[in-house]
Parts: sequence; structure tokens; C-alpha cells
Amino acid sequence: MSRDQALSKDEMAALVAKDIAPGSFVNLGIGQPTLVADFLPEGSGVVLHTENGMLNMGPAATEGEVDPDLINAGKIPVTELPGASYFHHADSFAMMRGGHLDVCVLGAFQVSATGDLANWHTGAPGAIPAVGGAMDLAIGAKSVFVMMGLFAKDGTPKLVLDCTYPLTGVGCVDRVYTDVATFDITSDGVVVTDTFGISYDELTDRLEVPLVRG
Amino acid sequence: MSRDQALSKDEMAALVAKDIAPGSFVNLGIGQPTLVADFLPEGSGVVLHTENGMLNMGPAATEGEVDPDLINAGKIPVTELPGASYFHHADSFAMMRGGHLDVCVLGAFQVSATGDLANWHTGAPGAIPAVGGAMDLAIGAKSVFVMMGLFAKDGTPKLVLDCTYPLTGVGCVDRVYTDVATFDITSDGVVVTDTFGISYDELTDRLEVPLVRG
Amino acid sequence: MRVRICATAAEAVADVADGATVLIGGFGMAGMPVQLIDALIEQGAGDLTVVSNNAGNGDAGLAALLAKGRVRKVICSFPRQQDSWVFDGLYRAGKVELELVPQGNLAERMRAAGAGIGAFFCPTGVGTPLAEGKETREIDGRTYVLEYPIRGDVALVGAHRADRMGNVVYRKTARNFGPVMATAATTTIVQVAEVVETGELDPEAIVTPSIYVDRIVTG
Amino acid sequence: MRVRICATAAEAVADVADGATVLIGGFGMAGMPVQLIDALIEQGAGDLTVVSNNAGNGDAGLAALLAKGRVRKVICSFPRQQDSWVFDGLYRAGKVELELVPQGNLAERMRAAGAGIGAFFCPTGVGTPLAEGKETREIDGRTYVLEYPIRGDVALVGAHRADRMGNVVYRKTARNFGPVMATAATTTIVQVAEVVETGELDPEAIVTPSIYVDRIVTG
Repeated sequence: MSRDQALSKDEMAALVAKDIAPGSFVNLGIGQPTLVADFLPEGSGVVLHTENGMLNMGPAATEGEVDPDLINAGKIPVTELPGASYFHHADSFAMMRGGHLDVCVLGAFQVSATGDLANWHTGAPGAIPAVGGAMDLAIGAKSVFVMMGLFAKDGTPKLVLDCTYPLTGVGCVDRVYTDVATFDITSDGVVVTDTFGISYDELTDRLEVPLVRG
Repeated sequence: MSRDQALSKDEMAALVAKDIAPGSFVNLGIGQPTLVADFLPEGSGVVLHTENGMLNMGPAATEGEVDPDLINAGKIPVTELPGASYFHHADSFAMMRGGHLDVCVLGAFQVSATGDLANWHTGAPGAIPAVGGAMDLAIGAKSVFVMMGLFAKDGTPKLVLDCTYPLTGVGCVDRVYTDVATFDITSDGVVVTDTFGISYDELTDRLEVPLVRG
Repeated sequence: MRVRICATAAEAVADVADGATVLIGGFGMAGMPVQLIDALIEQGAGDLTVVSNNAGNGDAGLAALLAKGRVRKVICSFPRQQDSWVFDGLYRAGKVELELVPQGNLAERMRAAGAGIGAFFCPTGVGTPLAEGKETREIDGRTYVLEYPIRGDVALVGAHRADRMGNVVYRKTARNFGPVMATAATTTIVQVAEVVETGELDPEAIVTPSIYVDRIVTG
Repeated sequence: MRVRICATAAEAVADVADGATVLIGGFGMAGMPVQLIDALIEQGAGDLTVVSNNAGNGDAGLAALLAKGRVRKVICSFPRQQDSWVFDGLYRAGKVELELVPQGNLAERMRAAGAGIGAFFCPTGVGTPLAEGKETREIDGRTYVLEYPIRGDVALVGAHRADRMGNVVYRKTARNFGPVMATAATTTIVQVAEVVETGELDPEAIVTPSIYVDRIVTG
């Protein structure tokens, strides 16, 4: 679907949603990845996990539905779908860390050419670190998808040879969805699987990471 | 209650029951220790644990009550008391191994002067070993009580300097109830706390273990 | 991936391969997936490693699987029982290998497999023949043995009810090893008395969430 | 030992000692034992180590405990939030120590404490700053970090209902850390919305069995 315009956040989310197989068990990270839920097709049977102890989480609660005991990992009130189940935190993270989730979708500051992920801490002096479940998610799911803009505001790429930010996980990212291109991180290198509003040549020019044409 | 006659199995069980504080959480091993349940006073609030996943187990099921899904660790049909709960094997053994049971009562082949326990395997050639939950129980409870005859059929003592049978646990036994005497295993030695139908002198004569008069 | 509701136990176990490690639930007969074991015997896979609390009772179920010579190795806590004559005979004849594991280690090692734990320092068995040759370490004044996960290719679990999504509940002490085995196997097959509509099980009382269940069959 | 049903939260926390490690349940406000924290503030114990997922929100609850200067150290996974100004200020002023722990490690380390596990090889955090200086080991081709138990002197847990024996159930995602914390502390104090008669809770649906509960108070 290569095209001549960059993707909006919704379009990126739709693209991720299309790559999630029906019936998958999926954890959507806080922030942009949450958008993916809106683009899962009706009847896909995709089951959403939230690490604070629930499977088959439903959409965000509307005003009349808010229940303070029913929130997602971002502490947003959510709803319960038929077939939902609840479990405690150790069981929930055992589920993640034991490799039972099919897909998790995460935001990122940086992804390296070998799939290292940096998404929890800028390392800036004075910044208070907070990690939450990011490190558990990064290493746990069968497939880890990252959604991010390919370039930072100052134009520097976020797909890099080596992460300069503190790592969340080593070699854990499988696929990267950005506004201008999608990438598979493979043992043969970083494969460009699609481009949007950028040419392959411009991409290779702007990234230090060696690319493989998909 | 020192007296001039050895204890019957029921009397031993009654003695153990008297030493279990009201409200204790208790696991009674297979065999003789099971008798202890019959001597817990009405309203003691003692809660019985069975390692196959239940707290507040009731007495053995009578004929009309038998439910094949409700058995104890000895695979005997039992009943459920109000306030019972069920959990899976990993949770059940976490409960034992994490030190949450107040007391467990076990049978034994041998107990050593330092509280080593041998109760799972005779080590006889050709014998098929089976351990079940014995090793987990031995190291898990806050207090481990042993019930056994003090002497084997051939007259050799079962309270010994060092166990000759394969060990179940090291230094884990706190108290030993036998037909002719009771003992506390302490850091100051083996203390005789009571005798039944045997004199203290005869006891010291027949055991190699150095004894302390309680 | 989505659970498959199988029409027969035969369909549910059709792809169990020779050489597989099969986790079999149950403690005594409570929670024993009898139909699945019978179907596995019929199916014919051999050279199996079986992980189960016991090593078969009487002549049916696991005992029958053993009697057919399909089992290379048994990993269990309590093989010797009054009615374990099939295992006893094979073991004495050197025809089946035994790894004897304390019951709590059996459960915790499968939990570790399901939870992504690489190994754990365990208080059970220290100083006993079952810890011989194993790595030990003193931590905070107590000695522990290092124990490793037990993973299954397949888990055969007996349970009470499932919904159409694959959420499972058990009954009383028949819960026993089922929930941990379901987490520890690549493919988990659950035999239930009844399949109910999704939404009929209380979300607070589901013991094995659908993520751990691959196939369901009513037995 | 038998559970004590306390008339007030003050009675329930009366003996928390200076220097105690206090496990505090809740994820955001879900499962937060607000009355127990308020009572602890009133009670006055200081020099505390607090283990909780977050480090306080707004000015109430854990944030108020921090503001009073009662907390020496926080062990948590996610201190920084939009409304964590109390913690932020103390941390920047060097007035509170922080041990940052990945959320899954926080839960599993408390589970280990409750389950008698001496330490475990954990897949999370390998190669990151949060594993720096920790022992690692390669097992079956994967690298793990060795993590140790987190034990509490006291656990303060928010739950839904308890029976008079001390069995506890939770509501929806308010379950979160409560069940593991209840297993990991010497004294577990549970705040519930309602105490019901023994026998009224479904034995199949009890999440925290009475053995883990020392005191109950209705909040």
C-alpha cells in the first residue's frame, strides 16, 4: 500500500490492527498503541489483555459506565466484554513473561537495528524514572510491534544503530510501524516493508541503519 | 501427665490435638496423623489444609456424601466445612513452602537428635521410591510435629543420632510424640517432655541420643 | 489463538507426536482427563515423557498408556500406590525411566515454565537424595536447591466447565494440577463436563483464562 | 492464627512499628486501602519502607504519608505520574530513596516471598539499567537476571468482601496486587466494603484464603 503521503496516527493504528491475526491475545501499551483497538474489525475475536489483571477488556467506559474498580493499565476506566476474566498481578505478569500473549504493541523513543527497545526513560538528568510494565511487555509477547514517528522533532531518526536512551529490552522488537515506513527486524537485517510519502532512497539517506528492500 | 502405661494411637493423637492452638492452620499427614482431627475440640477453629488444594477440609465423607472431586491428600473422600476454599497445586504448595501453616503433623521412620526427618523411603533395594508432598511439608510449616512409635518392631529406637534412612528434610522436626515419651528438639538438645510407662532412666538406657530432662 | 471446540477426544489429541512431553492433570481420579488419555492410547503416539502426580492406577487411563509401552519416562511425585502394579512392573523390568520430584517442586517447576522463570532457588529437598548433584545456595542463612522449569508439548487437563471462548473452571479438589499444566504446555487440551455460552462463567471465578486453552472437548 | 475483625482502621494498624516495610495494595485508586493508609498516618509510624506500584497520587493516601515525612524508601514500578508532585518533590530534594522495579518483578518478588522461593532467574530487565550489578545467567540460550524476594512486615490491602473467617474476594481490576501482598507480609490487614457470614462466599471463587489474613476492617 506504498503511497505518497505520511500516515496519520489513526492510519498507523489501522495498519497495525490489520496485521493482528483474528483470535490473537494482545496487549496495547499506554498512549498511541491504545488507538489500535478502534481498528480491530468486528468479530475479529482479538482478546485484549491489560497487565493490571484482566483479559477481554472492552472499550473505554462512557460516562454512565465508569466503575472505579475497572480500569486499564493507563488507569482509564474501561469496560468488560463477555468472556472476560480477572486475575492478580503475579498471574497477569506470569501470563506476559511466560510468552502467552501473541502480540504487544508499544510506543518507543528509539529502536535499534537489532531490535533493542528504548521506551521508558530519557535518561535526562533530574528526570524521575518510571518503568511500569514496559520491560515485562518488551520481553514477553510472541511478537512485539512498535508504533512511533520515524523522526524526532529535530529530524534525528528514532530507528538507530544503537539506542542512546536507556534500554527497555534487548533484541525484542519484531516490527516497527512509523508514519513514513514500516520495518521488519530480522536476523538478516532491517527490512523495509512499506513506505508512505518517502522514497526508499531518501529513507536510506536519512537513516544510518543499513536497510534491506522488502 | 506422665503415667505408667504406653499410649494408644488414639491417646497420642489426643495429645497432639491438645498442643495445637485454637485457630491454627494445620496439615495432617497421611496415616496416623489423620487421627488427630478426631480429637480437636469443638469450636477450636483449627483449619485443616490438604495439599491437593483446599483449606477448611471437613471429616471423611460418609457413604451418601462421597464426591469424587472432593478428596484429601490420601485420596480419601472428604467433606467441606463452611469457609472452605479451593486453589491449585502451585498455590497450595506455595502456602506450605512459604511457611504459612502453623503446624504439620507427620509420621516418621526416624528422627535425628538435630531434627532431621526420614519418612519417605526405606532405601531398601528394589523399593520404588515415592515422595509426594512429604519434603514440602517437612520444610514448610512453622512447627513440625512427628508421631511415631519410639521403637521399631525389632526394638531399635527410631529417635537416633543420625538417620540411616534417606532424609526427607534437615533439622526440620520441632516435637516428637511417641507411645512412651514426648520430646522437644531444641538447640540445647533433645528434651524429654513427658513419659508414659517408661522411666527416664530406661529411656536414656535405650536411646543413644543424649537426652535433657524437661 | 482462538480455542477449538473439538467434536471428539480423538480429534483433540490427533497431532500428539512421538517423543512428546505430555502433562497429565489429576490427583488420583479427581481431575483425571480419562477420555483424553483413552484417545491418546487409541491415537498411538509413543516414546512419551509423561508428567503427572502419580504413575497410573489400576489398569485404565495412564496405567493403560504405560501398559501399551508408549511411555519412555515418567516424571511424578508418587508412583508407588496400592494399585500401581502396571508402573511397578515396568519400572522393575527397567522398561520405564522415573524422575521422582517432590510434589511442590512438580507444581512450581511447571508454574515456572508457564511464567517465564528460568530457574528458582527452592527450599524443598535440601540435604535429601532428591537434591543430590543439584546446585545449592545459601540465601539469608537458609539453603536452597536450584530447580528448573518443566515444560510440556501437550497438557491434558480434566476440568468442570468451559465457555465457548475457552475460559475454564474446575470443581473442588479436582482443580489440583490442571491450572498450572495449562500454563506450561505448548498445546493445552481440556476435557470438561459441559461447554457453556461465553459470558455464563463468572469473570471473578475463572481459574484458567482462555489464553491458556487451545482445545476443548466435552467428556 | 484466627483472623481479628477490627472495629476501626486505627485498631487494625495500631502496632505498625517505626522502620517497618509496608506493602500497600492498589493500582491507581483501584484496590487502594485508603482508610488503612489514613489510619497509619494518624498512628504515626515513621522511617517506613513502602512497597506499592505507584508513589502516591494527589495529596491524599500514600502521598499524604510521604508528605508527613514518614517514608524513608519507596519500592515501586511507576512513581512518576501527572499528580505525583509530593513524591517528585521529596525525591528531587533527596528526602526519599527510590528502588525502581519493573512491575512484573515487583509482583513476582512478592510472590516469591510468600511462596518460600529464595531467588529466581527472571527474563525481565536483562541488559537494562535496572539489572545493572545483578547476577545474570544464561539458561537454555536465554539470559536471565537473578531477583530476590520482597517481604513485608505489614500488608495493607483493599478488597471487596471478607467472611468472618478471613477469606477475601476482590472486585474486577481492583484485585491487582492485593493477593500477592497478602502472602508476602508477616501481618496482613485487609480493608473490605463488607464482612459476610462464613459460608456466604463461593469456595471456588475465594481469591485470598483466610490463612493469609490477620485482620479485617470494613472501610
